[in-house]
Amino acid sequence: MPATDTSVIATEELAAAHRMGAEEFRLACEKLGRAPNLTELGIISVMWSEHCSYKSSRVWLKKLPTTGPHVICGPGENAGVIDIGDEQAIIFKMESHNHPSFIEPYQGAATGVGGIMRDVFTMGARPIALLNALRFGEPDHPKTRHLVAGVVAGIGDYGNCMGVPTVGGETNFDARYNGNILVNAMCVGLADANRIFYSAAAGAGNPVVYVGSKTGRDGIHGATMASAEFDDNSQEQRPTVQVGDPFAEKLLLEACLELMAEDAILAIQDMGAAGLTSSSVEMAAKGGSGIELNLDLVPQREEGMTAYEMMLSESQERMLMVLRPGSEPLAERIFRKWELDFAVIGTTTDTGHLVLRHKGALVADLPTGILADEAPMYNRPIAPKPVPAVVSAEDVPAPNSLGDALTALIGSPHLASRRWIWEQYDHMVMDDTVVRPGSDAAVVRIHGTNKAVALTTDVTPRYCYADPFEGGKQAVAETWRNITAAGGKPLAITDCMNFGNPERPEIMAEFARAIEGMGEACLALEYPVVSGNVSLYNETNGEGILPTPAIGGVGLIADVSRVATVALKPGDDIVVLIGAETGHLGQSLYQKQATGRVEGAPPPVDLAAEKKAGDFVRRLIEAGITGTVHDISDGGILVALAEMAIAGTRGLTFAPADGLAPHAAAFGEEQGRYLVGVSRDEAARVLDEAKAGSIPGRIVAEVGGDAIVIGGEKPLPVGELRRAHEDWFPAFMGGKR
Amino acid sequence: MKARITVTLKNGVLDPQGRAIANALHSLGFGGVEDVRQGKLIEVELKAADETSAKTELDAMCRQLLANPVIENYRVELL
Amino acid sequence: MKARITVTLKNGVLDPQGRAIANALHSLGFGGVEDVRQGKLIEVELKAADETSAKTELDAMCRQLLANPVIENYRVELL
Amino acid sequence: MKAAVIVFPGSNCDRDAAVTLEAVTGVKPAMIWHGDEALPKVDLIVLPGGFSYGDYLRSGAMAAQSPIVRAVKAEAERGVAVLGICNGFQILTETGLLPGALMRNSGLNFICRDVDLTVERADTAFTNAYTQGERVTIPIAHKDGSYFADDETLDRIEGEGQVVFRYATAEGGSGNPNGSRRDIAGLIDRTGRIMGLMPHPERAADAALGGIDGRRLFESLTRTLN
Ligand SMILES: Nc1ncnc2c1ncn2[C@@H]1O[C@H](COP(=O)(O)OP(=O)(O)O)[C@@H](O)[C@H]1O
Ligand SMILES: [Mg+2]
Repeated sequence: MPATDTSVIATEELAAAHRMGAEEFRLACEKLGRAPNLTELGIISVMWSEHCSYKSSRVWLKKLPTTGPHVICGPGENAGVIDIGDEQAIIFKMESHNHPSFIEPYQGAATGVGGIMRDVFTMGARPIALLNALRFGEPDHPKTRHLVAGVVAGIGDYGNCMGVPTVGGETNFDARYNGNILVNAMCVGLADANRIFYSAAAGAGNPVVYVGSKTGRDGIHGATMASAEFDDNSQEQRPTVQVGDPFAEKLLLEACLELMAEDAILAIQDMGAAGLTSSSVEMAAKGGSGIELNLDLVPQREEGMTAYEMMLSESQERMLMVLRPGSEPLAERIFRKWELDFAVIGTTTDTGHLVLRHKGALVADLPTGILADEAPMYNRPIAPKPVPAVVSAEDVPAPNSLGDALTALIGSPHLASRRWIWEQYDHMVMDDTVVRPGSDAAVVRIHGTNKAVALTTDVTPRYCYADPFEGGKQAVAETWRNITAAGGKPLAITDCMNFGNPERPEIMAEFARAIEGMGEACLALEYPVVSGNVSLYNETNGEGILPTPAIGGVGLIADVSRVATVALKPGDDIVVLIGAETGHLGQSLYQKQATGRVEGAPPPVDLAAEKKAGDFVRRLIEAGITGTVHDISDGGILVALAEMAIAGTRGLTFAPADGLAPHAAAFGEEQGRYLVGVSRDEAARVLDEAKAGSIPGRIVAEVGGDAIVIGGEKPLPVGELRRAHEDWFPAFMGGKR
Repeated sequence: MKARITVTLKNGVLDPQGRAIANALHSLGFGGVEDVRQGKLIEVELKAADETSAKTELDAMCRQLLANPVIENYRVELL
Repeated sequence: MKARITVTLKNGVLDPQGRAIANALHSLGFGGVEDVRQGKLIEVELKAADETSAKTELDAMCRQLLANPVIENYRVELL
Repeated sequence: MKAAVIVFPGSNCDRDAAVTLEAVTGVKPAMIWHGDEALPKVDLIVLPGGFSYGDYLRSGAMAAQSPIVRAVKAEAERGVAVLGICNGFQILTETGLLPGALMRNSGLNFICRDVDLTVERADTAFTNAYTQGERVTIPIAHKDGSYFADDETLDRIEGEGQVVFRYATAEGGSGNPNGSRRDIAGLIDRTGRIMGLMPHPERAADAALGGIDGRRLFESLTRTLN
């Protein structure tokens, strides 16, 4: 007779097969007062995994500022919640699905989108926008094209089917992601500020309800192998990839929102990673209660599933709820209407234990404290590497022609238009997308109102690698800047911390320093962190990814008619630069293009100057003085000007700064800067006001004609620049590059 | 030479399409339908020296492009 | 009873998926590939009194739902 | 004008259609759940965009077989106007209410973008607020929008003036985005009562979102059906 998963008592070897070290296994036995059985080991190992316990990152995450006058709920729940006035709240979060997307790009990315949407609608919000931050290996790596195609199709198909617009994101290529791509998805939802749903399941005797799709053997984590040794029937190696069903998720969304309008739900939690295990444990632990489940009642897609398999399955499109007793019939009616599974599978208790029964037997009995608050926490050693010295402009060769360099940059993989991606995403459904992808932040109107949210994701990993502290600051500041450039008041951020192996002190130092930099920026900009996610061990053969703390920012626009976009518009005669010019070429894309390397210190972020310049630009938009703003980021001023010209189909004449080497003036990546399009009359006034506020500013371009004119060089027709900018991506994906 | 490749989902892999088709067939009154799985059919017209080399080549195509071994099985038949 | 239904595009109907697969195979170096057509495979598990009634029923399923006669042909095999 | 919007599980442009209908006609449309038995008496039935029943198998195939679409067919036979947008167009071809079929885009990918259309017929219940030959800009968002019919059918529907919108491929037009035969973007049936189109006029009816060229389609209907 094959051994069952409860008759097997865990050993160190078995724990190792669950990626649990001997030390942790001993600790688990000690806390439990006995050795766990296999089911229990499975549960403990996933709850103590880095993914669920944040054991390496928690000590650092605590340092982030998470409060502010408009924060309704900070980190710790399924998503962060902020107040946008009029009793409305925005609920948002970003999450990684890196590893699954590398294995199966289409399904991995799709289920990443599905997962982040559940985090948001679990709390009572209707998702109103999606964003995605993507990092791929270098374009000519043999896997890259296939991964890009699969990831983009997966994100698109899932979001498109859900009817939630995907309005923005970012896309990088770098060899350091060859073996570990990053797929970070962000979801933004709208809720009634007085009807937010939380996951704490306080109180005993309340029904625990399972809704959504059936449970199969999907994605049973790394421990599949271990469990297979105890299963004589396992001829075929089980797939560890989850398959998404966006249609089921759409039904789940509508059904949940319908039930949320009633007074029936006491607590609710989506089943994400480690499905039933983490959802039930977290609900009980947060509520200070216990939970008892009868696994026979779990809707199952396959026959003969064991308790172990059910508890570890990562089948998608499922939720766990604790209902007010007596409301089961109402809830059941709603879920049946939407043709979803509905089952009362247990009750809350006052024991503080997670108790599982299956086929009449007690198969697990674990104190929830061990699994949640008492999970191991590490203060891992850090070994920061020295910050490289500042590279001076003279040490970066000047190009023969600024125009040629511009054309090459704007048509390079790093700066080429991402239209090929975002046209595969329905970015207009729900009829509130006021600013579409392709500008700085996307702007999505709050349905039925005159307000809007401005949304963006940003991080510059090469800066973070050179100096994680400045890089962390810069990532937060860049989202703040992009929101500001659209006319939004930045309110709060979510983060997705993608790093390598935290057991390596130099990686842990990257993490720690990035957090410190982020925290400093959050404080200075009054821009707290309300949710986030950590993805560690992004390494292959000892080579880690670039440190990538992706930041998702949300801002508020009070009057949707006062927004700005990057496109030069008919009334724009002048482009005014707001911000300082120092010609910082270290870590710039120009440096990479000219030398094949990025070196030196990244551009520093002066947070006080950042805030002053941003607040100034935002006021110009709010006052209706301009509707054309672009922040300056990758590629520097000349690239930003070209983007404005291309988007607006207008030419301009560039006036580089006096006293700087022309290539440094054109392509330096100093921070905290904006380009503002204004009429000739307004230009003088804007500059006077800037001066009065001691904010640096000057006229950097005259708008006119249909080419970009740079000194005595041959004018660059905007149409040609556009072609360079637009053609790279389709040509690359078509195999023509 | 003509070949027919069928690509099917591995056992246990969720097949939302198949399930949706089964539901639709039920509501059309085909009550006898117990399960539906959807797969792909790929017909390839191929120049090859002989059957063995054709098979080898088709197999390589499946592994490299036509099927994802993580979730799919494939079968090659020469017609 | 188990049946295999294959749904293929009619002759003369453009098959962009098939063409894309052919191109991808070429760029992977499978130069011998002359043409690719993609279709659907639908496997049905069915309770039926006998083969004839199964066939009739499967045929009805195809006509009503599984194939679109404007663009597709279908074939039913009992396994 | 009183309108009904059919809501299938998986519909996702139902609200957008309703908002636009209300904005243009001043009357809130009835939202009809696919499981509902009967349709209310209305002047216009809208089959909205989205992914009805998940759109598995073929886009619109399952919805075409649903009881509610049978009811819609019956209403159409009584002369009620039917507008199918995107997935609604796919459903109408799958039911046979409109000829042809909508296949995977020639580029295989989903495409969401503004496209230019030529108004081929400005004398229908759906388009009389446009002018014949006018070029308008309306977004598309679909993966299966490549219109197919055999030559004989194409010649017939062209001959009978059933092509209402075409993707503008001539000078300055944004071109045929999906490989549709004869650049067909929207069709009307022989009775002039049933229309389907891939572009989303309801997404081009609010100036804050960029364009209002779709609005006149609803204005035409209001004018005709009032
Ligand atoms: N993966 C993606 N999905 C959707 N939109 C994207 C994606 N990548 C880039 N974009 C869009 O392309 C535009 C340019 O992106 P990026 O260069 O990162 O902007 P910025 O420098 O202003 O942060 C933005 O509007 C952004 O939202
Ligand atoms: Mg920007």
